[in-house]
Amino acid sequence: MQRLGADKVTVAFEGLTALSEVDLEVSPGQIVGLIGPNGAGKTTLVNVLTGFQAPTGGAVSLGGTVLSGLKPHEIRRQGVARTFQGGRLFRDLPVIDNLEVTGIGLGQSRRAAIAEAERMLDWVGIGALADRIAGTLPYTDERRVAIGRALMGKPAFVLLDEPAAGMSAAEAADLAALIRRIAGEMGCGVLLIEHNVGLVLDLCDPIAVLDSGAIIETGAPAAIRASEKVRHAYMGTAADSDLPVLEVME
Amino acid sequence: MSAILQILFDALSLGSLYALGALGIALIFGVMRLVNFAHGDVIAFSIFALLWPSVDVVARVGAGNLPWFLLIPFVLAVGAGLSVLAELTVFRRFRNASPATMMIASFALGFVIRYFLLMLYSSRPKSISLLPALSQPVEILGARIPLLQVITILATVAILFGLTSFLRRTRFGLEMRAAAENFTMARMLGVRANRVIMGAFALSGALAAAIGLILGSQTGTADIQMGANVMLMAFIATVIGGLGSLPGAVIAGFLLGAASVVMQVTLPIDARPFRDAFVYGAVIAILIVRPQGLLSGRGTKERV
Amino acid sequence: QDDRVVVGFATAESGFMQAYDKPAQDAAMIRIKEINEAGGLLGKQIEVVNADTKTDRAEGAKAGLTVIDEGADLVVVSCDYDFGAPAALAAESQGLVSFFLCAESIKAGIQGVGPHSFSASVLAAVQGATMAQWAYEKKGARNFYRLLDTWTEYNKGICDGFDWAMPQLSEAKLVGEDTFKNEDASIAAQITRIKSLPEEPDAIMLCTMMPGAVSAIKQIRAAGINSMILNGSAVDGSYWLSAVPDLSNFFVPVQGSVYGDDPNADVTTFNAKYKETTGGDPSTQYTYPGYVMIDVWAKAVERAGTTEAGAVVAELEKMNEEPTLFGPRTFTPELHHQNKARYLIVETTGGKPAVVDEWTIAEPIPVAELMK
Amino acid sequence: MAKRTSIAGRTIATPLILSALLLAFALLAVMVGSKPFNQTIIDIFLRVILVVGLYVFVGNSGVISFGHIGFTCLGAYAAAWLTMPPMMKQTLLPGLPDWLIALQLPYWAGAILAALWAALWAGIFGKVLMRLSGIAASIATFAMLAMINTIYSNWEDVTGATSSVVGIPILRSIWPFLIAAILAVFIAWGHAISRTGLALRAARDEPTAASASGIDLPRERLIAFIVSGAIMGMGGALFAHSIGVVTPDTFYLGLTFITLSMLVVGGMGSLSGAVLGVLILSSLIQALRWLEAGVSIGTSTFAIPNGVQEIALGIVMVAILAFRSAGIMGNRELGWPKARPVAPATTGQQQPELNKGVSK
Amino acid sequence: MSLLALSDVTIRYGRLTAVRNVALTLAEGEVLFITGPNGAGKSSLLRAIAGVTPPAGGRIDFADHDITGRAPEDIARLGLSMVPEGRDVFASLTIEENLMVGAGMHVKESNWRARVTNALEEVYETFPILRDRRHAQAGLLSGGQQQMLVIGRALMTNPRLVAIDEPSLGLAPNITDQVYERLIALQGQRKLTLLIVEQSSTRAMMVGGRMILMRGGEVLIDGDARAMGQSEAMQAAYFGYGEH
Ligand SMILES: Nc1ncnc2c1ncn2[C@@H]1O[C@H](COP(=O)(O)OP(=O)(O)OP(=O)(O)O)[C@@H](O)[C@H]1O
Ligand SMILES: Nc1ncnc2c1ncn2[C@@H]1O[C@H](COP(=O)(O)OP(=O)(O)OP(=O)(O)O)[C@@H](O)[C@H]1O
Ligand SMILES: CC(C)C[C@H](N)C(=O)O
Ligand SMILES: [Mg+2]
Ligand SMILES: [Mg+2]
Repeated sequence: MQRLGADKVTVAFEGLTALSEVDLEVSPGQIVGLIGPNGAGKTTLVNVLTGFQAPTGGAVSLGGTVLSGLKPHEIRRQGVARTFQGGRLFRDLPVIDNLEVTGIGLGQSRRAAIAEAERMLDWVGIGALADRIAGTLPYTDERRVAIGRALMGKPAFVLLDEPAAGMSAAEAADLAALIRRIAGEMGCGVLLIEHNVGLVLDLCDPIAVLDSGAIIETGAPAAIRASEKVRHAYMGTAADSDLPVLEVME
Repeated sequence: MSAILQILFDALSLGSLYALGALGIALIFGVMRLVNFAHGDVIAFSIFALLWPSVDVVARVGAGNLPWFLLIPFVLAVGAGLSVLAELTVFRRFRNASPATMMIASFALGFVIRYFLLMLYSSRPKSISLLPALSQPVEILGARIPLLQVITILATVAILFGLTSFLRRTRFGLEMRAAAENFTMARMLGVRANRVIMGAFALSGALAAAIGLILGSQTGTADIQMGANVMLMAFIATVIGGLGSLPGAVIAGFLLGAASVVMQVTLPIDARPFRDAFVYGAVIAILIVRPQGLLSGRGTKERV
Repeated sequence: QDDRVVVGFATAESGFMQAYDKPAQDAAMIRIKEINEAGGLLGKQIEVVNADTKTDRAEGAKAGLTVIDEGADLVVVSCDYDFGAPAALAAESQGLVSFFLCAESIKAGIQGVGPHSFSASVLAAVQGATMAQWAYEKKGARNFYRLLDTWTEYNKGICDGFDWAMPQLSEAKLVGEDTFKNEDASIAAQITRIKSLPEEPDAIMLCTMMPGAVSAIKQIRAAGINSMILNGSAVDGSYWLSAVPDLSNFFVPVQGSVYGDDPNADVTTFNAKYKETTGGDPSTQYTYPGYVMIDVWAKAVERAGTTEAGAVVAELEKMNEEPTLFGPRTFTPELHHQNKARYLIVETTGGKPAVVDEWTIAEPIPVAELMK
Repeated sequence: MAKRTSIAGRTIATPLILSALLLAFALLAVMVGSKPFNQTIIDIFLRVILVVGLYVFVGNSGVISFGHIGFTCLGAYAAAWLTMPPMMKQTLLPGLPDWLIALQLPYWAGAILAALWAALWAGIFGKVLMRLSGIAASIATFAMLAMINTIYSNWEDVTGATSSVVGIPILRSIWPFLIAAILAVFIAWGHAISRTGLALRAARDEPTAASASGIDLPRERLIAFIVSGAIMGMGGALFAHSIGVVTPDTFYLGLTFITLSMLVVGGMGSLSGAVLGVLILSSLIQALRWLEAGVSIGTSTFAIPNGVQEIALGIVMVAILAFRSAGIMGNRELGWPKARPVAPATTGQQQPELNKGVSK
Repeated sequence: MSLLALSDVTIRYGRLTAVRNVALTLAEGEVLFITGPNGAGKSSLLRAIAGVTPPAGGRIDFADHDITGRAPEDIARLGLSMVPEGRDVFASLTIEENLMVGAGMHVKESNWRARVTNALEEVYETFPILRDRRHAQAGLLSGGQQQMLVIGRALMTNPRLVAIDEPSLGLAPNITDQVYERLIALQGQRKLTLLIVEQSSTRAMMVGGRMILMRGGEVLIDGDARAMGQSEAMQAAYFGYGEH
């Protein structure tokens, strides 16, 4: 079975080591969580996995093939997709075209890409928005477009960088359901970065915790919730608050 | 030895012209992401302001007869004034426009200034005697260098340091850079951004006028086109120097000047007319190797 | 059509060429007025139509077509070959005679535009050759330096003439050469090359034109180089001399003098007339070819008895040393331009230009040489 | 959701309307029947070709190119080399290879080869330049233009240097120019709706996301560069045939800026904008000229100060951009009138008056 | 006397009305949460208050001045500090320079320098990571670090009212805690008035204070945050959203 893996990945910027010898693996159908304080290196890791950042040490591989050194578009064509922390939609284009572009990037004809884009929009639940200009969408819908765009061509892996940021609890719950379907129905391996701890604890297994560029803990949700280290480095009140982190989630 | 020194001075003095131009352009580019194609026309305008409007062949000197200690501030003020006027009447409306739109607007504005000058002065270049004392050669280490060259080089270096520390260390400089990055956000933090930008335009206009003075005294000509060439080289220097980096712009300006002089000196006579092709080839090569510029200004690399 | 005689000016009324076209056209208008006052051409008054080229080539073609549409028998085009050619070609394709106001490239004629095209001025090469020969013979210049501004064909023409003349001057030596561009803000590097010569050359052949010429001259003098500077006619005029205070040892060939000291008194009379009509003195010698042009064309029309192009061209081509106010003119079926001409030499001393001599190159420059 | 019609079917209205507009201009010229007016319309068609060529690259990629007029220069000289009488070439351009001197093609064959020649060089330059983006790319394209200009201005034997090359057959008929302009419009349309066109437009504002979508940006840009280079080359060839002379200076900064201005004023991201920009600005220029000439009739010619019309043109351009910073058309295209809801734009101004007859 | 008063404020983008006749007052020292689903008009309302998007109708008073249609910098100088949605750091400036921009406008005051040093110190204490990287370029920071920076920067202006659009966006839970602790502390010490937009009502219920719920450009509910958390109206308002 093909796995997406980071092997001793190190990234050093001038005067700062963003990642040091990080190992991480995602298998198809699995939802792996990645949490950690701000600046821990989560986004940097996603950048390394998708070719936007060259590691100063270590390697990234997909099954047997080494991905490091490939350009982002080449890695995407190998079946590793991602979303961005800031959305990064093609703001001037209609929603449908946002998805179609990825189809084209993967070598489909326009006709085929449109057909898939339509199906995909329905699948992520925003079929009705196909003709809206992406830049005018509300936040939540933007996130769905971004996810739909990443899912074009059925990638083997998709890396989601804070997809629930700015969402209300109800919206986050809908998103959680969608992510489950990505792993379940599509058989996609998901790497989920989120600060909505409830969402991560609910969805992911295993969960890796990154702090100052190093993995400090990996394990099942219960173990993470219980970990003193994680609580100290990251959780704050979220861990012991009485309030449900996801109000409306069962 | 003195020949090499002479070449060095040639390179430096041509480079200073480009560098001064690059500073003026970089300043406005930094503030508004505006490639100001009217800069060259501000250069020309500042010099024509020394002449009375007349379409006669012979220039009718007006303010050009002032003593140097009045003449220089006058020209600088004209440049600054015109530039501020351009900001108020035109560029202010383009704060949120795309760079392409602003560029074409500045081009259209330059067009208006140019034809306005043409209307007042006709298309024939006017001859003027500006600061004639500067045409005397001086001896430096055995090389005879026109005084003007020496002054140009010194002035450029002084302006560079003055301007950089002004932008680095003063509140005005900080506010200018902040407004450059995100106009609305700067205003929300209480920065009087319009004033700040106007200040940048005034500085840039004064720099243009300084170039006009140098060109005018060097060539003895007021020509509608006089700023165009310097402006192009300056624009290139701004980019290969690293957008947003004033020292980068100046270094690149000097480099371009040096490249041009050195090629002029070393190329065989048959290849000399092709000099600029080599210079531009070098520009492309630099851009390919360092697309972010020689001294990549801070903020030019965007993280994902 | 034959009830009118129409001269169409497809010239620049704005832009950079206007500085040359306007005076020459004014001079042409003076000749037209003279002819009309004397009863006209073939008994008809000459009518004039204008179209502005705006110093733009595409507009030039349009301007040419415009005056042709309005019935021009003679199409007068911009002074410069490059800017006049589109309108001249329009005339050529309609089989009409065209005259460049003052172009000095051989291509402004049969060799470029075609068999119906003429220029009223003298080839640039003649200017270069004249200056070389005169400086050698009259000033004893032996060491020459050649400084070419590669901007225009005209500039190259001057240096070509200089190159043609040099081998015939037995003791003359080319001690160095260089090029620059008219728009170069600084020619310091070129000047450094001159200064690094073991000794200052006797004369610098400066093949350039406005506006870069002023800058080059000023920089040469500012660097302390005092050699004779030889030029083409393009730098004639005193309007720019204030830029180089006290300029001396500076020589320009001209077809007629604007300084009031032309040996031919009629030229001074013309200057007065010009001032009367336009309100100003002629500023450069490029005023004069406009007058010559109408003069020779009108003569050819009278002799042919018609404005029909073929006949007029035939008459023009018969002209051999045809006297005009500004020196004799010769046209042949091979050349519609002057490859030999009498030039006045103007020397500027202490900022004051004055005619000091007159020179005609010994033999015409061969057409083959000009086409190299 | 309603079944989508094919993309071509949905968007074909744009080139058809634009062609009809161009045809109307041509018919107007025929009806007026004056030579200079005919020439004016020819000029407009030439600019349409050039601006549309520019649009193919600039509009779709968002990279401002100062270099495209270089391809026009290449095309114009290629046309000269291919269509001048061998006699003229022998004397004016003796440095050309003998086979080329001997060759004399009809203008249309010359134009096709000129387009290919320009495309070839676009490919060569593009291979290097398309790695750049943003303003660095713009400067590099300018450097390319300046190189071409310097070489063509000095390569005496092959280009005649700065001197005008004459002897190029002159076309005074309007139809070849009309056909070429329509051809350019259709090529640009075809490119815009192609996979490459869409990929480029997506990458215009979000290159990062585009590469995360599998788009090979340098490659897509290169394709656009070559296609637009070909159109510019064809435009150059016809330019040469329209006035019968070529000089390097014709194809330098002046033309670069006027074409860029027309594109931006029309609306940089829109093919309709490219065409309308030319038609509107050219008509304006012409109208100003007539106004000027009209005033000068009767009175003496030098009574009117030169340059008034240029000043007016500059002011109008600034004004148009001040009120419509994305240009007259913005990112929209002309289309059949239909009631398709246009979503509110997040940035830029509302353009309600254009919504009728305009579709995205 | 209220610090901020909105009456009948309407905001339009072209033909779209984003905020409709909203009236609202805020007393000095009060904490007000604005929640509501996507597209409710929360951000638009904040932008109107800050002077970035002038309202199409209505009137806004702040600190005894009518600020309707006034320039953002003038409003800021009256003591309103706004942290807009999305992270508007000055990417090419260093962290410290970013903070200093906010401090610039009180430069004429006598004890300015001391106050600025003090304010910097306070920001660094709240967000130590910013101190560590004070000379780093702000654009290179991680998403959450940038969020810390803009919040810190807003406090540098020594404001009377801080309006923050989604402060917790992208922040780790423990950092979100710190942000709120700091804000509440300031509110206690300096009578700082807080206007906070949060998508989720969780925080409001934890922190307490007043809360309004917007939907479709109108204020639906206005009341005590903790009480509202339980209310049915609240739930309904959110669920109503599902239909788009
Ligand atoms: N290009 C870069 N140059 C210098 N430092 C960088 C660069 N990219 C990231 N960093 C630094 O690396 C660290 C890790 O950043 P990263 O964006 O990966 O954090 P993160 O875990 O995603 O945080 P957040 O949750 O806040 O998004 C941060 O301290 C950041 O400032
Ligand atoms: N610049 C704009 N141009 C056009 N429409 C806009 C603009 N900004 C916001 N809108 C629209 O106005 C409405 C209100 O938007 P606003 O951003 O104020 O909502 P919000 O409550 O802050 O939502 P969110 O939770 O997504 O931040 C939305 O329908 C939005 O699409
Ligand atoms: C402008 C003049 C100097 C032009 C010159 N007579 C020529 O032939 O081009
Ligand atoms: Mg991150
Ligand atoms: Mg919002």
